[in-house]
Amino acid sequence: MEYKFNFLEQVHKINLEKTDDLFKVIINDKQEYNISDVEVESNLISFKAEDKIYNIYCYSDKDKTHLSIDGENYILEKDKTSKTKTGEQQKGNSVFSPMPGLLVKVPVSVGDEVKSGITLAIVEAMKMQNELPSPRDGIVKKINGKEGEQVDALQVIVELE
Amino acid sequence: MEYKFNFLEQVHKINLEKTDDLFKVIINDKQEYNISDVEVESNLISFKAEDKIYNIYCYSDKDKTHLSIDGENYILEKDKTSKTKTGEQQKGNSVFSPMPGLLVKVPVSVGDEVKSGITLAIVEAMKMQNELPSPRDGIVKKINGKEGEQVDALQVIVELE
Amino acid sequence: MFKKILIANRGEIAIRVARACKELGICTIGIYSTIDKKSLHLRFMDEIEWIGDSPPLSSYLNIDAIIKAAKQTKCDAIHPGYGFLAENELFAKACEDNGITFVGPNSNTLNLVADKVASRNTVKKVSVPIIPGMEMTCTDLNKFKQAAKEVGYPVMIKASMGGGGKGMRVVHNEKDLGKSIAISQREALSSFGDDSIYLEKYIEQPHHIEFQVLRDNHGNCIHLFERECSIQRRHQKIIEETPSPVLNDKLRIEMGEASKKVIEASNYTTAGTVEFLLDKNKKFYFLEVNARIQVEHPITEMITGIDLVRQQILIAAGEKLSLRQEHIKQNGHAIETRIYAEDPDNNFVPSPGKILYLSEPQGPGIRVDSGIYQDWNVPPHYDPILSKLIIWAENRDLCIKRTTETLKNYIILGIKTNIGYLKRIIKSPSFCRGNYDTHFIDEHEEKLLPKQEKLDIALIAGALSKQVGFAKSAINFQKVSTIKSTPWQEIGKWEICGQ
Amino acid sequence: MFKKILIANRGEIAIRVARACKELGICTIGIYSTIDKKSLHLRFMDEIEWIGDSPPLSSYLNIDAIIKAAKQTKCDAIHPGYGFLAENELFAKACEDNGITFVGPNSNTLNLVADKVASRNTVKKVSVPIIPGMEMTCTDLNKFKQAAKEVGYPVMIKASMGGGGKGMRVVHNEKDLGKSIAISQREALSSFGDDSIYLEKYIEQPHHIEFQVLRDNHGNCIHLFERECSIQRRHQKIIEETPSPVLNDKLRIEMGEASKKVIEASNYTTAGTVEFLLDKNKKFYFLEVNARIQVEHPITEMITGIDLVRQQILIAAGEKLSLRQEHIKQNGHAIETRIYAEDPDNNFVPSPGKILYLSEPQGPGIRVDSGIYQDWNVPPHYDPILSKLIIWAENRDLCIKRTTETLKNYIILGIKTNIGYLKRIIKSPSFCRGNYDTHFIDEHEEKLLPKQEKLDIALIAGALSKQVGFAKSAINFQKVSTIKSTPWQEIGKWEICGQ
Repeated sequence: MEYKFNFLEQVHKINLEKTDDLFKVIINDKQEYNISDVEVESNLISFKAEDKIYNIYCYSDKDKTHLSIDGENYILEKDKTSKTKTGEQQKGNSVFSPMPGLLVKVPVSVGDEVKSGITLAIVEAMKMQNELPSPRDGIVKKINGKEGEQVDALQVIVELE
Repeated sequence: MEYKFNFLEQVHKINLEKTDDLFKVIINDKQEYNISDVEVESNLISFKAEDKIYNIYCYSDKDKTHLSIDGENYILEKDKTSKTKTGEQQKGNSVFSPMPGLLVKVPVSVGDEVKSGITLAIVEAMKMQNELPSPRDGIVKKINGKEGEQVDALQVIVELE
Repeated sequence: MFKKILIANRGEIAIRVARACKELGICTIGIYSTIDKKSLHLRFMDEIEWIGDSPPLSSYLNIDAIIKAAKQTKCDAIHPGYGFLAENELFAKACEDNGITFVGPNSNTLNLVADKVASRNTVKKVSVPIIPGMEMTCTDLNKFKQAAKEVGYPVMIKASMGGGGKGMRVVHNEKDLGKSIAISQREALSSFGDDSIYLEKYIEQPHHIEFQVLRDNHGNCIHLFERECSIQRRHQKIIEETPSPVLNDKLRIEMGEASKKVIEASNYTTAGTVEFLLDKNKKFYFLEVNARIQVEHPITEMITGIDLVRQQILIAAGEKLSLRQEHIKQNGHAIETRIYAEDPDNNFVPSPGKILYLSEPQGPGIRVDSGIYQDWNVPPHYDPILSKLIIWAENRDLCIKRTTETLKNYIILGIKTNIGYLKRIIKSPSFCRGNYDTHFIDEHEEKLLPKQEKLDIALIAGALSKQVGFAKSAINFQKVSTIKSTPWQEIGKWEICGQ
Repeated sequence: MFKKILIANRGEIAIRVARACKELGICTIGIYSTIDKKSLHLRFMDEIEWIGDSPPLSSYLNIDAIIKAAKQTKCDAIHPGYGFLAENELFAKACEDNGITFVGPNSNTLNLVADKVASRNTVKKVSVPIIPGMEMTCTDLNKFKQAAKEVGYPVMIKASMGGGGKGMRVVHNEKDLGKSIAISQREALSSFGDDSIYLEKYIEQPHHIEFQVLRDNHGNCIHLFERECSIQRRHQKIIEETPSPVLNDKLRIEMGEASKKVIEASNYTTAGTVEFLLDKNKKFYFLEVNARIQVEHPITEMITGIDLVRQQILIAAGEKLSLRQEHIKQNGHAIETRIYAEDPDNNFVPSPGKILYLSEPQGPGIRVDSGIYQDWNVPPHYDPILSKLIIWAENRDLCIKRTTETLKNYIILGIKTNIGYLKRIIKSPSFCRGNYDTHFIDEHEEKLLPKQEKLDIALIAGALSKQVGFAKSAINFQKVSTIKSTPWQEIGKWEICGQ
């Protein structure tokens, strides 16, 4: 059985092969592991990998698998091989809010010429203000949202021409 | 909407009537309550009854509703109006184990004449031994289970003629 | 220091010991029976070993299997916890024979303190008062009859290897003696793997007060004050507190010194408990030594700040006790309530089964030593203890209030538990006044029955949950669009559907 | 004593205060904004009142609405918690004008300690050293420029009503001054409902050390020793410990006495904190008085055994302080780690959202002051604090080990948290040696990045969970009949299906 996960923008391939009580796992066609003693109980998955026991808390939803290993969390995303639009936007033509929050200020107007790095919007969430910088030099094409309004996570606030 | 629950062998009838933000509740055609501010969040149900707030933890499965109110648990059972066979048995013709456990001893044999109150079986669970007394005078008709075997909750162990 | 310790137990105490090991940098080896494959304690172990089928005799009382597991995993020590093999000299001996350190006193000392008669003679020599009773364990009914006659009824039958009330029976007349002996023997065998029992004069209206002691291999010995354990049902402690509301400073010092004498005279090492009965005239009698870490050890930890399991392991490893008697102080007040899977409203029938919902309390002064989790199936094979709620507060009044409030917020649904019962005890006027002896439970039986005061509220909640459960299934079809900008709100917010 | 207290806050601190009230037999009135309708704190209240829409200015900063709620429910006192209106003199004044006791100092004292300049002059008079800075708050950029020149760059801009790092900015040169002032003002307004700011000389490489003080209306005053709060990110404390690893007994006594002088000179009552900076030459400067119960108050409670919120309420009710300075001892060591909904691996972006799975740690020495539950949606409108993990142990080494182990068992899935980040700090050699100042976070930025050492294990677990999730859905069709006698086992037991 082959699984693919996206972690920090990288795709990882996991091959699971079951033989008797063991799983043989190959990660990215390279790293091999022998996994035994697999147990699952509601939100805990435990197994032995190379003689070490792991107890891993786990929650899977549609798109993501959330894991906690020794206090460190990992979020594995379902691999969608085609690059998302958001990813594109981030790199080039717009500024979006990384989290839901309050749009505090948009210090530019449509038609303004802006330099790379200049603040295009300030979003506040959980009492912290975050300045969203322009990804490049350009001209402001469109502004979505008004000062004082709530914005969604990943909502595009300022688009560049 | 009418609901019926069985609690400690008694059937209770609850009438719920919704009017705007309120529920009017009548219990067993007598006691009336005005219920407001009903909120439900996964396993918590909260409401205001006669100006007092209740936060009640709740789990419902097929047959039972488990509730915890101020540290006291209530288990409401779905009302099955026809009396269960178990209930009958308990009163008259047999001895059953109240909980799952180990059948330690059956000090009687088929055909034995027994007096009311005499021990017909000893069941051990969680390190405690429980002596199950005969419900009446009678003659042992059948013994289900052997010493040293596990028994289920409500499993009839000794039947009387 | 040890590199690897096998923890020969399950449930909350196995976890408690694992914590102490981890803090000492020691690897933990857990063991489990078939039915315990998914038990919580295994999550705290670096390695785990299956040691047998579910019945205790096949697994947690199976000396060979446990020793084999310890050797296989190259453990240098075994911590037995409480119950099971904790005070079994054969087990300690098997450890010794296999070059594994038993975290507890050595097998000779275990033998001595287990032999209550020898133990009594030892104690007598150091002038600590004892309860009159039999001079040896036996199975001969006639000897029991004779001994009972000598000390006078009522008498108490006890398991030699006993503890926790298992195998104990009070007998009021000769007629009942035979039957009680038989029951005690069966319970003793099944609980401790040894059916030796003996008999003792039964002290009426006593307080059960015990002293925690630590003693190292170099002869250093301290006590860590008392625990009041008089709230018992069938000789099984269910609530413990410290300081005891009935001791005064003079008595406390006397009994503390007596405890140390007992421990020293037995050449006892690591952590132990000296149990006393205190009669209504505040005269105390040595009862027995509990040669293990006890269920109720946390209340001592709370008021002294000393980690007893850590000390136990340090001493077993041969270290010198760094604590001095004059530095041990009683700070504030602590109460432990034991959470059991049982039905107090139905003659305390055990209640194994699936935990459908669990919410354990937390906050200032609250410690939960727990062995359970939501969705776990509590097995019927073992002791019904689920967890222990230990509350600390500045004084006894506050501690009682905090315990009451906290029990209200300890939610276990799916199985029956004694939480409500514990709350009723804690709230009872006699307990609040600190005016109780070991007969408290019997004397208050009626008063401790559930009042079902909130039945109407329960019925309303039950009906609402059904009604709303219906509405809940419709939530997928209902879009909440008013607060567009906060998507998580859409997931979480929903209202009762109208009729 | 009060009969009813309105708790003008949310989250863990509202629950903390409610506990103290309940233990004093006081009824608790909770308030909530629209989005907080299902927040955990409401479960600890005897009555609840809606006070406005979700944004803080409409609700938790809405003085009129809160006073109205208090009057409607006939409260005799209001406890403000921390943040929001906790140090707002207008709020205290509104309480006074409406005959409601504000649990905190009176509005005059709040005015004095909020006015950092007046406060500094007061402190100067009693010979406690202060940091050079502006003599008044203002909005005039030129005055800021002038003051900055006088004390020399770098300078620190601070919110007058501030606390918790909100509105604070270090400025290294005149060019950045204007912008920083603007940001500070905005943050101050949104956090405290007041945009007054001022400027102070910035002390480099300092330790942030504060002393907890209690003072009653009768002039009795004690301190409860220090808290070391130098682990800060953007002037926001994230880990605190006590005792401080850098204080010696002499300095501790000096600073403790200085704290009391400051509090007495300000005629301050109830619970307060005197903040100091300690420079590398162990010279200390008065920084400010925090006129509230603080986020980090539990570590003081853990080592002194004093319930600070209880004391605060008792004092507000006019009672005399029953504690004496000579009875307050530092017992053991305590560390608090603040659990935030933020993504430390991505520039600490806030991470509101749904908590899909939650397992909070418990056991010896572990206290969790929490404001969350599984399935709850953490709203984006408020401070990202979710809970506080407070660990007590006999000494610092053990406390660090226990904190590390406990963070590993603090499981929050669904939103990003700083738990892994906190663990990395606690485990860092500088922290373990006790060798850190307020620049620790900046200096260790690289080292504190996640290593993703267990990525392979995560990928394996992810794949297995998918595989097994598939098997799980088949469980309903699969009867387990081998162990017929234990029905719950049938529900719980299931095995990985073969391929």
